[in-house]
Amino acid sequence: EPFRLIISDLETPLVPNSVVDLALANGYFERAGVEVELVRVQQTPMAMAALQAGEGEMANVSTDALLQMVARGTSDLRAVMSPNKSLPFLIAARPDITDPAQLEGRSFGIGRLGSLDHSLSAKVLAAKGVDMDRMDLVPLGQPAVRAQALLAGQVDATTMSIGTWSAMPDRDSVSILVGMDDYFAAAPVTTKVNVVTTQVLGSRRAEVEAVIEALVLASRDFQDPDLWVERMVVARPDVAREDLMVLAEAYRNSWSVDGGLTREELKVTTEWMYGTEDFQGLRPVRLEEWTDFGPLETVLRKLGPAEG
Amino acid sequence: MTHVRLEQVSLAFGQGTDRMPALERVSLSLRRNEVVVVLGPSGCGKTTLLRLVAGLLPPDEGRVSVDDRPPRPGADAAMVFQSFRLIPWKSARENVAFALPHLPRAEARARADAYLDLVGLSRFAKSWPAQLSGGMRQRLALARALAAEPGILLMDEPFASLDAQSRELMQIELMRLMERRPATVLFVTHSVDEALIMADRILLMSPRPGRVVEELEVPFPRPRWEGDIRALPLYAELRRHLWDRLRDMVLNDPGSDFHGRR
Amino acid sequence: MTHVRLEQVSLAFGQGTDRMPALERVSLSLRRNEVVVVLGPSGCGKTTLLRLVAGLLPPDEGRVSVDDRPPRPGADAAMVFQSFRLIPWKSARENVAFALPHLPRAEARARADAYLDLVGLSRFAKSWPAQLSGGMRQRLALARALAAEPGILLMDEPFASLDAQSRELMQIELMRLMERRPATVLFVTHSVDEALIMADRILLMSPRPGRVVEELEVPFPRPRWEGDIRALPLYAELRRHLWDRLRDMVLNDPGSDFHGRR
Amino acid sequence: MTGPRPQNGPGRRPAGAGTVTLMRLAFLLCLILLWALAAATVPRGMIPSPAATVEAARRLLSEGRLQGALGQSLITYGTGLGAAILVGIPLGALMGMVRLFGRTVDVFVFALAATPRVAFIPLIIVLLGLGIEAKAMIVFLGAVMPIILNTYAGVQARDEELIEMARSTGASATRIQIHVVLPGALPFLVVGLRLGATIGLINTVVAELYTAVSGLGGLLALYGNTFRMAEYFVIVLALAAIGVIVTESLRLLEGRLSRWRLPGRP
Amino acid sequence: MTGPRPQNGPGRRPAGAGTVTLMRLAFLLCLILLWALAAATVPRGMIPSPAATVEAARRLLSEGRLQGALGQSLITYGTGLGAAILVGIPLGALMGMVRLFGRTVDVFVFALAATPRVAFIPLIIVLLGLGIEAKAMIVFLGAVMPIILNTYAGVQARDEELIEMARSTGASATRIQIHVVLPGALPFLVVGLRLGATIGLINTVVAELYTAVSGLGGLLALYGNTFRMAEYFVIVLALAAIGVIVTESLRLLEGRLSRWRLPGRP
Ligand SMILES: Nc1ncnc2c1ncn2[C@@H]1O[C@H](COP(=O)(O)OP(=O)(O)OP(=O)(O)O)[C@@H](O)[C@H]1O
Ligand SMILES: Nc1ncnc2c1ncn2[C@@H]1O[C@H](COP(=O)(O)OP(=O)(O)OP(=O)(O)O)[C@@H](O)[C@H]1O
Ligand SMILES: [Mg+2]
Ligand SMILES: [Mg+2]
Repeated sequence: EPFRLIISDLETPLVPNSVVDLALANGYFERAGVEVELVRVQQTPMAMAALQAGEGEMANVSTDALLQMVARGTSDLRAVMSPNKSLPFLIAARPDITDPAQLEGRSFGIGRLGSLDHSLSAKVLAAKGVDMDRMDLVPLGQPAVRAQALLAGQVDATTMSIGTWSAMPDRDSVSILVGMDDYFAAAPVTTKVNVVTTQVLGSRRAEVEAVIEALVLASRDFQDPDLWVERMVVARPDVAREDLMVLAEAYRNSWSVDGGLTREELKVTTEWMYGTEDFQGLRPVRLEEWTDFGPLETVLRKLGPAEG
Repeated sequence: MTHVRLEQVSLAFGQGTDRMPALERVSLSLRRNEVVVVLGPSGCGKTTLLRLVAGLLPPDEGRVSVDDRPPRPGADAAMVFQSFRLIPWKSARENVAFALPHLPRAEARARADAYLDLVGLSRFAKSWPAQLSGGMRQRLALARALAAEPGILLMDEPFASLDAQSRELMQIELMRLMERRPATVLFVTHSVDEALIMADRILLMSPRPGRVVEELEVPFPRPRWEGDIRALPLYAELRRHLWDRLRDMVLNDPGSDFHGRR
Repeated sequence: MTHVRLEQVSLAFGQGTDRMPALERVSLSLRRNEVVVVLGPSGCGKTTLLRLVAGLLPPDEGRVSVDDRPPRPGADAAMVFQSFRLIPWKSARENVAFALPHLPRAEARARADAYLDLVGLSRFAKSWPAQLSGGMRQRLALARALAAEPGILLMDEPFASLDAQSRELMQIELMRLMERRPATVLFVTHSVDEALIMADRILLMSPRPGRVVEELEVPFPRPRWEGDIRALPLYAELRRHLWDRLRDMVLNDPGSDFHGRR
Repeated sequence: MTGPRPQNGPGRRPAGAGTVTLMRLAFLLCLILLWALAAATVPRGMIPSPAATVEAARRLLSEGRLQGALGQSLITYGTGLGAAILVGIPLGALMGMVRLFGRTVDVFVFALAATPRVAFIPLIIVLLGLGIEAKAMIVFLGAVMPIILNTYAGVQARDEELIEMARSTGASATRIQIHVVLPGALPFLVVGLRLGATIGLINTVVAELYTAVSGLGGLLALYGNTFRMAEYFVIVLALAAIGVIVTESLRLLEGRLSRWRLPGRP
Repeated sequence: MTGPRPQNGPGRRPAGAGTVTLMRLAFLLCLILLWALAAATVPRGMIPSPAATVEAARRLLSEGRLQGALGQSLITYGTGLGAAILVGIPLGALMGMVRLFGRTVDVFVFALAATPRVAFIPLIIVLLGLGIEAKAMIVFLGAVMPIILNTYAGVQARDEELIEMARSTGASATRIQIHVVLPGALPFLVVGLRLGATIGLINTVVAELYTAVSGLGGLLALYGNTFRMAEYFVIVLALAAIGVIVTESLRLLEGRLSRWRLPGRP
């Protein structure tokens, strides 16, 4: 029976997470000796529920959700890798706002108070010397709704993922206040991880390792911007080649060529997340409670470190 | 002096092959304040005739007029329906008052109470129709039509569900009322006796399709509730005549439901 | 030989202060295949009495029994309702057949057609109730009750909406049917003449609360449709007597709706 | 199915209100037991125990969070539902009375009813922004459909004989509507309002999730995303309670207006 | 409001089917004009023009994407709606006939009806997974409510006099249900089914968004998130079209079963 991988992308995304779709489309899993089937759901909570219901063996979920669950008593989930640890976020604003300082007193769209995008934006803006508390924060939920509200002129600025941004129509009428690089510099956290249950880790460990291997190999290959663009043109015929090329350049250092999971980064991530509002009052968790480096280490031993 | 006039009125129900004539070339005219009784076998079109005069139904052919204009529902006539048609969610008093849209509230209420009293339902003014017996419902429907004090009263077997004594009482009350406040009355009944007591003129209708086959003046003096007109020889004669005509129609008319029965 | 028995039956409608007795300590018994007619003023509880015998309503006090057991709706009796109660979405034929749940389909249909013919509605077997006139609807309700061929027939003014001639025809058809296939009949009417023609025995009921105030044997020979019993001196005498009793009740009983009217 | 029992009976009361309350409590108890059982068996705290939920409710109440969110939601809900009632009943009645109009627009109403409300959200944001207007609009769109369609059906099922009688008394079209048609359509209206009230409540949550996040919908998102299932259940139960309160008050209204259907019906 | 007109009339036909079609087309044209206008004025392509939408529809059809998604969605929809009908009508009828049962459970039905379906989704996923069972369950939960509540109301509004008549003929409880109560409740049943069908369709989309993404709901999310508004509108219109087809076929059914309400009603 196939190894089911639950992801929350509805089609090949425009971010490094595209390795999952590309790996499948280009035979990486087959070559690693595992039959993979993708199960698409909309958001992390559904992915979590699906994993627990045994509707899949591995799920790509946001790290804060995983930490929340572990802190609240879930003990059988383990992160084994991260195909897309970077932060493809940016802050976009209406065209007449060109400097973050202008944002004070304006309205700013966020997912919800205390959500990850809120905390990250606060941190990024703080690094630019802008205090988010002096803005009129509008919780807007879904990323697409935030973009729509911006386009409709209902908010002055908002955070959005690079994927959302690159899909937006009429992008010229929106100015980018804070780019992706600034984001990662301000908050070097691993936002998404692939998790499996301890049970799967016990019974289907070989397949878990094969999946990791395929994804690592794919990431190493797609580091090459030309290759990525070439394959993405096939997967996403609706996106212009020029746009893909711009994105490819931007992602040059974001690929999980070594599995995307390091103790230091995870430690930073945990500490940072425990500083945000959502985590107030929660029991601190140890790394071993929610990660297992074993499979990744096995794979890396076999493959060797990435070149360059 | 003609108040209501029907000229060559025809009407059929149903569509296509189901189409069945109910009335055929019916002509009649009612003088103002005349009481005309319609007699005829079951299903011959009496109710349909009343609906035409009330303006509730337009004729297929011919012309119906009240004071030389087409009848306007509610403005000219009030009707006692054969099946009562009470509003289930209104009390007896409210049912009567409903027929008095032009009166102020208090006046409508007073008028309703007066007519409820006339039909013997004072004690049931607050009852809902579902709490009344068949005869009581019919009297309520009667009160509703009378309370409107219309120029034309259309009555479709208004006493059919009453016991003989209440029926006689109601006949007398109606005749008394018509003395005080005359109206043109078109009255459907199944009782030959009732026809003779109430009518200035009797119309005999034939079964399907309904036609007026005979008109009969009833020359008894009024008021009729004093002295017994039944004792008059003319009464017995007219009664016999009507009875025989009706019997003949029911048994021998090919349109009758009982054609050929013996 | 008693078929139906009511012992000291009382029943009131409504709750609390609205509670009003409809029947008070009514006792009566019907012999098998006897025709008993109930006469009484409007609202005196005749319909209620029939519902009790049908088993549709349990008494507050006292006992109702058919063959010494409580009545089971449908099993013992069939009823002609005063307000017809036809099923609007069934054709005339289907309405009759609905009352024959125990018969196979084809047989029910044949039986329905036979009784539709009896009441003169063969031509309207496929019509819906809304397409029938008042009298035709009543005949349909009659056919439905007769088609069940029950041991007890409960008839609530079954001919009230028929013209005099059709009424007479139906009376005769009913009497003929009872000769061929006898049944115990409890028959409510408002016509003293009808009571005398149909009844073996007449019960007189008083107004609110309903009580049986007089019982009267009607000794005319049967079959009554041959020869005119109305010509008999006894007929005139009984008629006079019943008429006077009823008149007295309607005008002078404090429970009557027309108490004190003159 | 037990057969219908004798009715319109002599002073016989229907199953008393006391029995009903008792049965409801028994049923509620069963549900709670089932819930406790589910909480114990379903893995990994996806279902909080009743005790944890009560505890969470106490906490939320003492923090004042529930009250605040409830207030926000109720304003959105009340505005949207109120507008739906004011528009839905007259529109449905008009569609029922004027046959050509009804037959012309009804397919479009069906089409609109079948279109997911989320599909309109971009449009609503453009036209109405993110505030109470936009939220009330989403509630309105959900609640108005059953109200229109039930009123429409109720008016179409009117008793033509009664209407003919009313016309014969000279009653105006409006008088006939008010005294004959709408009272006759009352059972339809009440179901329409019930469904409108429940769907409106659901749409309140949707609106709060998809335009500016706020109220009970906002809390639902918060607790759902952070896996605080006890708190999550408190919000769900609060929503269910609002639904019960609104629909039960409709029952009172219906009871008052239906006294003419004599007591004693089973 | 125009007043009610003479009816049950002599061979008089109601506003012909032709007129209705014509009026509908005129109305549709107005809507399309309005749409074109909106597309031209609303900023930044949030509303695609009718032409762009038609073009997108052609593209989706030729790619076969629409057909595939439609097939998936229809299976989910049909299963859920079918189950809702099979459960809703008998349950509603039972609640209406057995008073104590109805009064005991109805508040719980109201409560369930008022609870956002999304609240149950985690639970449904745990119990039923992400496949067709889970999706059909979500459709079922939405569609069954109006069916239950309308059937319940229809059975409660039954004509007690007719039922007494039926009892007097010795008809069994089942026979009374089938021949008297349910046909009398038909107008209620039809609205219930209409609303159930439309809500079921909406829930099909919800189900496809919140479990394993698939079908029309999946396309809706995809095009919505990536702002491909022309494609998005194609999906919305496809959903509206399904709604119209289902509700119109209910009209045919209703027409057949209501012939006894003589023609000529306005
Ligand atoms: N709405 C209708 N559709 C079809 N046929 C109808 C309709 N109304 C009446 N009819 C038919 O028209 C004829 C006349 O009906 P109408 O009610 O006028 O009779 P009637 O003289 O009042 O009879 P009755 O004394 O029995 O009340 C009947 O044969 C009846 O079947
Ligand atoms: N469901 C009810 N609720 C309250 N009161 C009722 C109900 N049914 C009948 N009554 C009352 O009981 C009394 C007897 O009614 P019933 O119908 O038996 O009279 P009836 O003798 O058949 O009269 P009629 O000859 O007018 O049909 C009446 O006063 C009536 O008001
Ligand atoms: Mg008639
Ligand atoms: Mg009676």
